[in-house]
Amino acid sequence: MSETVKKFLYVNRRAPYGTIYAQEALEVVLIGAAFDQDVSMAFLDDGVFQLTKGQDTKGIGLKNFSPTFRALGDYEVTKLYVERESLEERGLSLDDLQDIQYEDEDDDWAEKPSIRLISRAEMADVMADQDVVLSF
Amino acid sequence: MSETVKKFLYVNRRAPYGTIYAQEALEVVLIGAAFDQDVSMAFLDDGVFQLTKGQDTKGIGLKNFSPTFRALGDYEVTKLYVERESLEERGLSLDDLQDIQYEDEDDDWAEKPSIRLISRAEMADVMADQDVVLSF
Amino acid sequence: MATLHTVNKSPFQAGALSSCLAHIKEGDTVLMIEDGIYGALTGTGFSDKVQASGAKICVLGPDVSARGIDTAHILASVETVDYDGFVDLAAASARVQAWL
Amino acid sequence: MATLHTVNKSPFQAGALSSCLAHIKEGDTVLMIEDGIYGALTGTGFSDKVQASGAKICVLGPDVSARGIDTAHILASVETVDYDGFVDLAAASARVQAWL
Amino acid sequence: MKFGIVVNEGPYTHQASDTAYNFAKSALSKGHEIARVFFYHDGVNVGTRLSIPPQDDRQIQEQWSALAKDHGVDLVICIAAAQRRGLLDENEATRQGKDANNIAEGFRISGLGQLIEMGIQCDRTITFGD
Amino acid sequence: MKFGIVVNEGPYTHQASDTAYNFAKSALSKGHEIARVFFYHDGVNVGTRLSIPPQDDRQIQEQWSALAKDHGVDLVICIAAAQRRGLLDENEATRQGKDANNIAEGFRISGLGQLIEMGIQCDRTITFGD
Repeated sequence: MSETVKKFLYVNRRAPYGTIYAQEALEVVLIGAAFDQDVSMAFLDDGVFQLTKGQDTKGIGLKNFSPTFRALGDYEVTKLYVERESLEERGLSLDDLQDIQYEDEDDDWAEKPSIRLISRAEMADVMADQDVVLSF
Repeated sequence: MSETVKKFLYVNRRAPYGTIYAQEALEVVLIGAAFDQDVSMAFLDDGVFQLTKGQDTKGIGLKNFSPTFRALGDYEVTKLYVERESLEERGLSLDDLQDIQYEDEDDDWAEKPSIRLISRAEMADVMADQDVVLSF
Repeated sequence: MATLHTVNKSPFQAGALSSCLAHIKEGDTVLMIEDGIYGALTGTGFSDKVQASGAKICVLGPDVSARGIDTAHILASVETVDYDGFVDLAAASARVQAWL
Repeated sequence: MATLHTVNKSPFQAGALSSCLAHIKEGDTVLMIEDGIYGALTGTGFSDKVQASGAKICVLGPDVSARGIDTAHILASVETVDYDGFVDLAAASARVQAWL
Repeated sequence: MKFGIVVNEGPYTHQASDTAYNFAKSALSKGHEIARVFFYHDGVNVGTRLSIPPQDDRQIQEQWSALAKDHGVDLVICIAAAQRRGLLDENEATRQGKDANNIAEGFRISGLGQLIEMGIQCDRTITFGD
Repeated sequence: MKFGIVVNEGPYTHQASDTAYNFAKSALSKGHEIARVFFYHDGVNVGTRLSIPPQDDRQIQEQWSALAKDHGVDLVICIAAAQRRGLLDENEATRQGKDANNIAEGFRISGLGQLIEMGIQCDRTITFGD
């Protein structure tokens, strides 16, 4: 649709389910994937809660959208930056998050983790390296 | 409409204008005044910002509803509890708030201040003394 | 009779839990619902405050499960209730105050 | 080129300002708008942090006036801009990041 | 026991109306009465019949309408809040010269007095908001 | 310079749409272009023609409709977000079997691709939300 390739960052700072922002952010990412841009997602502050494994929403009646994160690789969304300090402040570690993988086409389709645990300072670097920052 | 007299507390914890809660809370208080209940308002946390004097909304295009606070006395809403710690944490003092008065019918219509500056512990007492607590 | 306080916001994102805990009276109950359940996590800057609150602290179980928070991460002193338990708590208190 | 960061929430109510200040780079600008302008107050628990941020800090004047905050209560190091100034800041930055 | 419920946030955007609904269902199943649900602020948007949620998601407005039908729960939308946000019944639409209305079955539009009255008449008033 | 604007919150409830409008007006008066305004989340509710705000308050929907008319600003409402929240145009209403629609003049309903396209084509994308 356009020859320009821009760096898009989707910033997720909110918990899932209490509000719809996390879910509707994911809908943007899926649609955006068709545009062949350079896409990254940032998870910091309460946004890290979006990635927990074992989400079961039957009791509250809302739709569980967390499996969608595992499908992102198929849409070539492979850079999910998670801020270490945000996780730690919430008493969580990488073990509490879903195992999200993608197949690396440049490396014989090897399965690689999409989640990249980075420091707060590195997150600032990622943010400063973008063309378009969409916040949810 | 009813012979029951209940103690109603309207709890204001949010700043004005950024969201509509403060303004729509005031609309409830004005309507509620017709029901002859025992009404109090609590201002704590960012709610204390609602009462600042000199609000001028021309630049943002929203309606300035702050003069309504001065009319509350005419509706016999005369107990505006303001939490001292909330004011202090925000670098404000009573001098920064509007001068809101009511005429005391039990004291020869003497003008008295509606704002009652109380401590956090006293605010907890006020809250625990209510029948209905409406939060905005 | 005591008050049931509901808190529906993450303590990391909003001041509701802190303000609630600063205004509770002896015998009160605090029920964490929706994104408020993160206030019941172990190992956070709020854990000690919640445990030392003196109030009975509850979380709404369906909101904990929805968010994939393992019970191992929930403070042992916190009681888990379902919607029926929420109703019982509301009925057993003199008033319900929502910390929005 | 640098980033324009907008913060529209009160620092007393939300973590947006703190998180923003923890992620800015040299040369960036932080513009406080809407309820975010309370971050520019003197004499609060955030005042020192804002002054020591290293970034250029601005407030949207119309939002300050609307909220009846006397300029005496605004940190001296903070620059006041109007909507035209907001547009200029956005145009002069490589990107705009909203801390919602 | 007689409960009154306040819903302050819009459907899907915030979990408030879902939690309120689950609370109401539980209260009814335990033999309590839900005397009224008052929709205020963005809560008024719960009462639109024009929403088309994804089929695999819960149908919030229909859930409430069914509650009104099955249990006679009085669903009241605040008129002042509704006018600002564009939620109208046929009467209001006609009176205000609007060419359409969007209120759903089981909801009615009325004044803020209904909120105060609910607080007076109910044993417990409980608020679900943001 | 070419600006794209995202509005994420509903009218009156949150100041976001007001700030976005004031920003857009300033940008236009300074000779910039507002290529598109994309309404997402509750922002879709800005585009209802059924709202009846108090007469002494600003008329948010009319302000935006006038901006579209006077400056050719493209006002796009996200279809997925709009369906959840009950904001429909005539086409959608017919297609979905709804008996009314509520979109205001100057707004159009389209897909999320319009948001990405805006980000690609504009020099700056700026978000107003909660």
